[in-house]
Amino acid sequence: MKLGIVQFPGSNCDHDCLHVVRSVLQVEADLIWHEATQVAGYDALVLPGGFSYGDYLRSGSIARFSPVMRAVTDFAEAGGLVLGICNGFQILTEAGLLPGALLRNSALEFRCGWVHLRVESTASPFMASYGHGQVLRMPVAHGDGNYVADPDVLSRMRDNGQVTLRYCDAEGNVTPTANPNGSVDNIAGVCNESGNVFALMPHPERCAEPELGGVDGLGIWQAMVLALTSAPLRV
Amino acid sequence: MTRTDTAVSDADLREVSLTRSEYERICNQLGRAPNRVELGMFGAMWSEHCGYKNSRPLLKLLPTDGKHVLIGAGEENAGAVDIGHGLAVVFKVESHNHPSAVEPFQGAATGIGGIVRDIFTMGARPIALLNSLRFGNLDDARNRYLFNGVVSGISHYGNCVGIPDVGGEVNFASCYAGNPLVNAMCVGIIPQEKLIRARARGTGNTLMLVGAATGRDGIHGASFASLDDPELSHRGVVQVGDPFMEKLLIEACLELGETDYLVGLQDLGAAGLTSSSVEAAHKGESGVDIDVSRVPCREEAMTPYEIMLSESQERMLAIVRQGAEEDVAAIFSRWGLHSTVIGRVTSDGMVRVRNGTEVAAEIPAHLLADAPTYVRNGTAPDYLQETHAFQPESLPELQDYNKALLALLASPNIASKECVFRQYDYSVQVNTVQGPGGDAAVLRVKGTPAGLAVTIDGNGQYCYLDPFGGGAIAVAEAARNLACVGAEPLALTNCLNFGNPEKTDVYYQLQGVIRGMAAACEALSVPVVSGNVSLYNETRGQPIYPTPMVGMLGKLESLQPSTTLAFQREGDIIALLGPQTDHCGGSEYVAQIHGVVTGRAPSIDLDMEVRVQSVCRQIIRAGLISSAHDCSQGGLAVALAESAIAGGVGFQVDIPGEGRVDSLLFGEGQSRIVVSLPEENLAAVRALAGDQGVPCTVIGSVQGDAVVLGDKVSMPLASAQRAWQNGVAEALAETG
Amino acid sequence: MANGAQIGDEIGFAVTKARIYVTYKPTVLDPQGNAIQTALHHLGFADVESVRMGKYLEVELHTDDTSRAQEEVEAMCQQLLANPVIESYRFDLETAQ
Amino acid sequence: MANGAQIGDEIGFAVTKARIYVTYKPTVLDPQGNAIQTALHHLGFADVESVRMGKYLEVELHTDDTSRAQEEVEAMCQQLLANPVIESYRFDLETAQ
Ligand SMILES: Nc1ncnc2c1ncn2[C@@H]1O[C@H](COP(=O)(O)OP(=O)(O)O)[C@@H](O)[C@H]1O
Ligand SMILES: [Mg+2]
Repeated sequence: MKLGIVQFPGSNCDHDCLHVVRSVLQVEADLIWHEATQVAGYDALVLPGGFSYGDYLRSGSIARFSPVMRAVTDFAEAGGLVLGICNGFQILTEAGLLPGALLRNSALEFRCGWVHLRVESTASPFMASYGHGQVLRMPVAHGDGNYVADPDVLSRMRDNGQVTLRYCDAEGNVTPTANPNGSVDNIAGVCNESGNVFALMPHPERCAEPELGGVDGLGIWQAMVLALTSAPLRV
Repeated sequence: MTRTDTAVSDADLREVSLTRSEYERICNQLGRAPNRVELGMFGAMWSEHCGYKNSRPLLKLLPTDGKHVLIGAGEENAGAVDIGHGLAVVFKVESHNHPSAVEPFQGAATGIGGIVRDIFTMGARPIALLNSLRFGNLDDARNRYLFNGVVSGISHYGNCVGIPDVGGEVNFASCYAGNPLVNAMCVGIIPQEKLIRARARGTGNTLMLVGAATGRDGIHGASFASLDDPELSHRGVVQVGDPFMEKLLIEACLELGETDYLVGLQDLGAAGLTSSSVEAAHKGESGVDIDVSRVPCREEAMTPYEIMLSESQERMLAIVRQGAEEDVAAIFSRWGLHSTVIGRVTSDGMVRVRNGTEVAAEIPAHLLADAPTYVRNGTAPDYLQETHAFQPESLPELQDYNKALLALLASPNIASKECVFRQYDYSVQVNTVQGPGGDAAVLRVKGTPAGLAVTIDGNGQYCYLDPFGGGAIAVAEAARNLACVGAEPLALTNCLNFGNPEKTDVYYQLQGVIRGMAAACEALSVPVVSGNVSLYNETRGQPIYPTPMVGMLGKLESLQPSTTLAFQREGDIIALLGPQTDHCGGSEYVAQIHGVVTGRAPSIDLDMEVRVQSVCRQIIRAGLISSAHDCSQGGLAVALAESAIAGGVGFQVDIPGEGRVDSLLFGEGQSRIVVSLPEENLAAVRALAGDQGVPCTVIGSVQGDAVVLGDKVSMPLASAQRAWQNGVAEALAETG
Repeated sequence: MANGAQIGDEIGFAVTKARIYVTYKPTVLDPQGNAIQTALHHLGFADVESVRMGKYLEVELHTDDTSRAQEEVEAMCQQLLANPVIESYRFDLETAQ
Repeated sequence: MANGAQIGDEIGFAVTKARIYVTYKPTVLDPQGNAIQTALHHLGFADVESVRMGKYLEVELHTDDTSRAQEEVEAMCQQLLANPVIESYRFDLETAQ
């Protein structure tokens, strides 16, 4: 089994993801250069956090045109697992692989810190390690995490169980004060209709080892590996 | 050789910030009058910023040797220390005060860019940023604008390049109103054998310029930093940073460091191509021949003078093996970077600048590199008589200690800085074990059991009241902060922010502070491996407080057991390590509650300091204590409250010591650390402290949800928490 | 257009709309413009010679006194909307009853 | 104005300059605009009724074929410069010889 972590110019969580997959999960992984035109040989793909192309126009807007994104799109359409984290989330929405868009945080400031998340749906394979309603604790670090989508799109997403994670307080209550960025409905993570493309603003790679203050992110990585072991999705 | 003084006017000299006698010295050494390009190059290299004219003789007082030192102060772009496991840590602090005063966002952002380049130019991967900031008081709209702009500029640049900003400090005092301080520190890590030097060696090797195209940015930036009141004069030197380009440069240069194509690498900072080529040639004991017509320019018709002095950001000079140019260009180009061959290494020791076929400048590198130095006479500032005469007894007794504690907790100097550091990505790179908010940040070192601790500290108020003592305290406090997380200090970097050194009282301050720092470095066995000097920090003739910032690196053999400042559990005993004093001079309490900055700064017994720190490290390593936090601004009462707030649990403490209660509670006596521990460990802690002659006084216990200090202070923890948490936000929300 | 249709809609209220453009001075590096230019080239827009990026603000003022509005907007730009050290600005006004 | 003077300066080169305005759709909340509005009120500009903030781009195209430029800029906006989920755009063109 091998995971591919896409490296865009300006990615800066690429090595963090590589570290977690290799050293914590003990699973093989490579960086995939953004100019690659195919992703054959990888069982799942990760679009890591960072500031691809400086995020100079809109976050993720230039990276979505990287040559590799065509291959990522084909991979996703064939049912391959694609995980987007932070900037990866922004790139996936810009590329139309996930609905909605991510605007400037409502406080107009970058926000770094720990947040609580409630698991809203376990429909996606990425959520298989968690229970419905479970409260997770993860770090966030972003300036553009304010999720928006048209009302009809949102209601379709809710019906399909695509709203995967929402910001909440330590007890699991979804409140405005628990929302770090102004996201509609406190949305922190969403997946596509078939559940194989999933992205979130928080950083599961930053909470996969106890010395870093928590391990609640590990479940996402483990679920990915589990899904690949039980039903290989190689395309 | 005859020389006529009329060849160059006073105005010409002013433009390049050279004195008439310096000009004469240049003519004599050169054996002729310099042309305009050459004069500009001398002006930049002999500026305070590049040439350390006033500070170099004083910097020699600082100890620079130590068993961990791999590259010492002044040798390279940054110092390097051995942290074991075959690894070196490279670190340095730098100021960007003057640009930030006119364009806070971009000024601070480009400051980050500059210090980061100093680190990866040595081949090291930058793994942490810290920053130390000073502003005027937040009741003024301009100061709020500067504060917000600087913080968001740091956030913008640091986050984009993916280096965690794990610590720093922010303080406010009216002397910084026209002249904020923006000091940034960067820490990098590298296998020792891969350290890259900034040297031009090997005749025939090639100079390649990579990164941003050159514009007319910041011409005279280096000399700009040597003038007071920059706001009025050199507005044009402010630049826009490009963190994306910087990120590409980091990755490409680190990749290049893995090859054997590189001979040397040097960033372009102050004085741009001039300083980088001169330093590379001088340190490599060779010469360089540069053709400015090959330098890619962003603007039309740039002259050799402008190209040599431009301070355009995000550029690097690579000295590469002859024949490897195409391979090097290919690495850069994969990262989307443009590189150009601009010259070669020569053997004649000359810095030769060509513009196509014409020679635009030709100067021996050592002449440019060896700026004249000035040893001046310092005289004690007049104000010291008055401040030293101050009698703390003259202060009115406090009526309401609760109110005073709440006011201190809410004062922007003491209150939580979370509203600042939550704008910095402090967890990227997955090494952050303790982020901002504690006494020191702790990072793991992947692949080893070891940890690194880093901090940056300075107290201008103390240095103003007592330059020597304040200098010593700056070093001692940084080391104490490391001790509180159990780390052994290895080395320090520093940034000396002062007024105009040509004034005798400012020179006195500079001299005193450096001597004090040196004394503390000796006592604590912490050498200085790098630093930066920022002089001429004045507004309308008024200097800032003498403000040295000390950035210190420490090592933890193991991340376990780990200690923070937070009280851990009810029932723990609270003890004070170190002597209790009733001194309140120079304290935040006197400044905030009584509105005066006066008295003597706290005194420091360096010998006691060393032993207190050693005991603190020992009891942390032995796993005996639950928390440790040093007493600094706000004294014992504030230290206790901060530990309680962080732990979410209250305390009951009897005020230790004798004397005035306000001084006992809020005085800033040095060498004190508040620890909490399970009662059963008390005997062991006492024994270890006793062995080293360190007082260890049980003062109370962790309990309940109230803050209780004798019969003077009693309040719900929630009230203390609220005051402390919202202090800065409330000060910012003021409109005025 | 966003807001465009709203001018003069509020009957009885005099509104002056300012359209303000803030850009870096021509000599100042524009990293965003450069990144966008590169991206446009990659997308095949080979004709693109230069891209500069700036801010665009639409400010509605409750006044029909154009010369007063002119002064106010000028002051806003100088005090808040642009930093004359690196940016320049221009604006146009449109008054509707 | 930034770059303004350069149009047509390059003799013999035909340049079309596009001025592109990208703004949030009216339904999308504009927190930046709101923050600026608050700041302007604090500064004493009590007249300010609303502020919307957007992006302003100046793109120079190496062509004098306006209808071709029109098509190209339209395509740039659709593909890259605006995100149709949240933004709308408009632009004007100016051709100089
Ligand atoms: N206050 C100081 N203490 C120790 N070393 C210093 C100090 N100031 C400057 N240095 C050292 O002098 C050298 C030149 O510094 P600087 O001119 O700031 O370098 P750069 O050109 O890389 O910015 C560096 O090695 C730096 O660490
Ligand atoms: Mg340097």
